[in-house]
Amino acid sequence: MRKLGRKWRWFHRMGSPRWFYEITGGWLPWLIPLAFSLLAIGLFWGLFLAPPDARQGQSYRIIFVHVPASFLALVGYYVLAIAGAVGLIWRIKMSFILMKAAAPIGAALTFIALFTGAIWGKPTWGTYWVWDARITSMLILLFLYLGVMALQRALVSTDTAFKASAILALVGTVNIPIIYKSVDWWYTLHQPATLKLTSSSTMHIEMLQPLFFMICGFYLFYMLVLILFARLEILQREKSSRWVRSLVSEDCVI
Amino acid sequence: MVFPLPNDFLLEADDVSYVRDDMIIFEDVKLSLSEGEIVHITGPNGCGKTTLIKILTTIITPTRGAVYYKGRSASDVRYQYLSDLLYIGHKTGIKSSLNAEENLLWMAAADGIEDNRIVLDALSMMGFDSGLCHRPCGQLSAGQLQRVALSRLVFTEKHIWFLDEPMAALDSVSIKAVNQCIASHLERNGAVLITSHQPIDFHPVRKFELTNWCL
Amino acid sequence: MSNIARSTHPGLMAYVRRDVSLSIRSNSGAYAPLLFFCMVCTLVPISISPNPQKLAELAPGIIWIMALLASLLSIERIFVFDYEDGSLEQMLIAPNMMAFPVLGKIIAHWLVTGLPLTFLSPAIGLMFALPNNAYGPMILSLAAGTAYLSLVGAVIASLTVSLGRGGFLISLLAVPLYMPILVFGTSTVTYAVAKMPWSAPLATMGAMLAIALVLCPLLASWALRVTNGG
Amino acid sequence: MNLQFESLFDALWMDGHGPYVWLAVGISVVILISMVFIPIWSHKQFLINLKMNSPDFNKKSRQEETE
Repeated sequence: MRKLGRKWRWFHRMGSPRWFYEITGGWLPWLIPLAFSLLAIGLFWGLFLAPPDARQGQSYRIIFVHVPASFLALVGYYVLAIAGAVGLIWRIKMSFILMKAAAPIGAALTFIALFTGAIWGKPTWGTYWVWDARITSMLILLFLYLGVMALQRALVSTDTAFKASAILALVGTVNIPIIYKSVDWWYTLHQPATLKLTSSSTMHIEMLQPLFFMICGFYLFYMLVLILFARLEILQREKSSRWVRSLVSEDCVI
Repeated sequence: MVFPLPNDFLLEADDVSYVRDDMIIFEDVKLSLSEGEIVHITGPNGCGKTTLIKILTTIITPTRGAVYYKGRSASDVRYQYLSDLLYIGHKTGIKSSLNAEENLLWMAAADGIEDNRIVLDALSMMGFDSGLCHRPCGQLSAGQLQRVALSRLVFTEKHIWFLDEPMAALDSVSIKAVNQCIASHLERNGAVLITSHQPIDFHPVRKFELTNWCL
Repeated sequence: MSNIARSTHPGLMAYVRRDVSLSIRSNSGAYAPLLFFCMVCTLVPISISPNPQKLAELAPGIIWIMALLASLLSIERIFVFDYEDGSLEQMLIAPNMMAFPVLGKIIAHWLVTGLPLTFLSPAIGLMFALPNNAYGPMILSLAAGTAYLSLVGAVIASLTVSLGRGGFLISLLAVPLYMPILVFGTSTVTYAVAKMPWSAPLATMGAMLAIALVLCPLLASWALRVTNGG
Repeated sequence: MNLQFESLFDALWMDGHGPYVWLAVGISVVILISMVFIPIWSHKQFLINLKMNSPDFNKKSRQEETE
C-alpha cells in the first residue's frame, strides 16, 4: 500500500462511499428540519408578507419559487459536470455517485423552473411560452439532464456508464453558454425584445429578503436531496459488501 | 529475422488487478513473457482471460498494477510497445463488405506491407481457397473468416503476439498451419501469448492458470 | 529497431479513403440520408402550403432541419460497424495517436453525407422558391455546418457505440448539442434572404467548426476508449 | 411587516392572480416533497428487502418455525 499524506488520506477517505454514508447519516436529522423550515419561512414571507409588485401586482410572487429553482438548476449542472470531471481525473467512485444523484434532481428543478416560468408568463405577458434565450436554454438544459440520465441507464456496465455520462456532462457544459448566447442573438435579431423577463432588477428590499431565504432554503434542500439520492445509490451498489450486511443485521432501518 | 535479446523480460505484468462494477475480476496477477517463449493462458470460462489480454494490449487500463515492456512501463514506451504487438481477438476486425484480399491488405499496412502477392501467399498458406478471394467476407463462414484473420501471422514482423482463441472455429488442417506459424515465430525469438481450449502441443509451452475470482 | 521503422500504420488519409469506399459499397447506407433529405423536403409544400412566398420564408429553416436530421440518421453508423467487427480494437492499439484515425472517419462521414447534401441543396432551394442571392450563403453555411454536425455527432456516437444500432438515445443526446449551429446556419440564410449582411453568423460557424475540429476527435477517441472498457 | 391580505379569500384570490400563483407553488411543492420522499422510501424498502434476503434473517425465521 502506498503511503499517503494526512491531507490525502482525508481526501481518499472522503472518496469512500462507506465513509460518506456514515457521516451524512448524522447530518440528516439536522439538515431535514433546517432546509424545510427555511423553505417554509421564505415561502410564507414571500406569499403573504412581502408587498405586491408595483407593475405585476400579486403574480410576481411566483418569483419566490421560480428564481431559486432556476438558479439551483443551473448550479446543479455545474455540480454534475464538476463531480464527473473529478471522477474522471482522480477516479473517485464517490464523485461519480454524486454525479449520478445530481442528474434527476437537476432535471426536476429545471422542470419546476420551466413550469413556474410558463405559468408566470401568462398573467404577465399574456402567453405561456416565448422562445426567449433564457427559456430556450433552460429547455435545452432539461434535455441535457435527461440525456445524462438516459445514457447512465442505457449502458450496462456501471463503470462505463459513469465515465461516459461524465464526458457527456462535460461536453454539455461547454455547450450551455454557447446555446444561451446563440439563442439570445438569434432572438434579438429576429424580433426586438419587447418582452423583458427581468423587470425585477430594481427589487424592493422587502421582496429581496424572502427571496434570499428561499435561495438559502433551496441550497440546503439541494444538498439534502443530493445526499439522500447518493446514499440510496451507495446502498444499492455496495449491497454485497460487509458493512452493508452488518448494517442490515443491526435492527436499525435508515 | 532474429530479434535481439535484451536482459529483461520482453513483457511483464506486475501485480495487475482489475475491478469492474465492484466485482474483482482478478487480483495481483503476475505474468512474464520472454523471447522465444509461448505462454498458454488457461482457466474456466468467464475468469477474465480476454480481459487479461486486453489489459496487456493496453485496450483496458488495469485498476492496479502495470504492464512492462522490456523493463519499462508500457504507458511510457507506448509507441514502441504498440508498434511491436499483434493482437487477434474474438472480433477479428474483418469488414464484411470487403473481400479477403482487401481486408488483409488493410491489416498488412500496419506492418508496412503493401504487396498483394505476399498477402495472397499468406492466404494460400493458411489453406484459404483462392476461389473465395473475390467474395465479400460477409459471405464466408466463421472458420474461413478466422483463417483470413490468422493469415496475418504469416507475414507480420511484430514481436509479441496476443492470440485470443485463435483455433476456436478452425479445422485440423488450419490448426496445423497456425501451429507452424507459431513455431517459426518462436524460432525467431518472438513471443506468443495464447488462450485456447484446444491443447497446444509445443514442447516448451508454459501454462498460466487464471483462477476464477468471481466465484 | 528496423522493424519499427518500417511500420507505416494507416493514418488519417487511409481511413478517409477506406471509410468512403466502404460506405459507397454498402448498398443502401450512403444514400439513405440523402434520400431522406429529399423526401421530407417534398413533403413540406404538400403539408404546409405551396405558396412560393411562404415557402421562401420557410426554406432556410426547413433545409437546415432536414440537413440536421439526415446527419443524425447516419451518424450512428460511424463507429458501430467498427465496434461490431473488432476494427475498433485494432484502432485502439494502433501506436499513432487515435484522434487521427477518428478524424479520418469523421471526414469520411462528412464526404459521404454532408457534402452531397450541400451539393443537393440548390435543387431544394429552387423548389422552395429561394431568392437568388441566398444560394451562396446557403451552400457555404451547409458545408461548414454539416462538418460541425459530423464532428459533434461523432462524440455522441462514440459514447453510445456499445448500444448497437437503431437507438433513439443518440438523437436525445445529440440534438441539444446541434442547436447552436442550427441557429447560426439558419441565420446565415435568413439574413441573405432579407438582404442583410450575412458574414457574421457564417464567421461564427467557421470559428465553431475550427474549435470542434480540434476538440471533437480528441473527445471522441477518449470516449471510445472509455466505452471499450478502458 | 404586515400580512398583505385581509381575508383567506383575498390570499387565495390575489386580485385574480391567485390561480396562477397557487398552481405554480403547489406543483413545485409537490415535486420538492416527492424529491425527498422518494429516496427515503426506496432506501427503506431496499433495506427491508435486503434484510428479508439475508442469511441471518432466514436462519432466524427458520428457528422460529421449528420452535
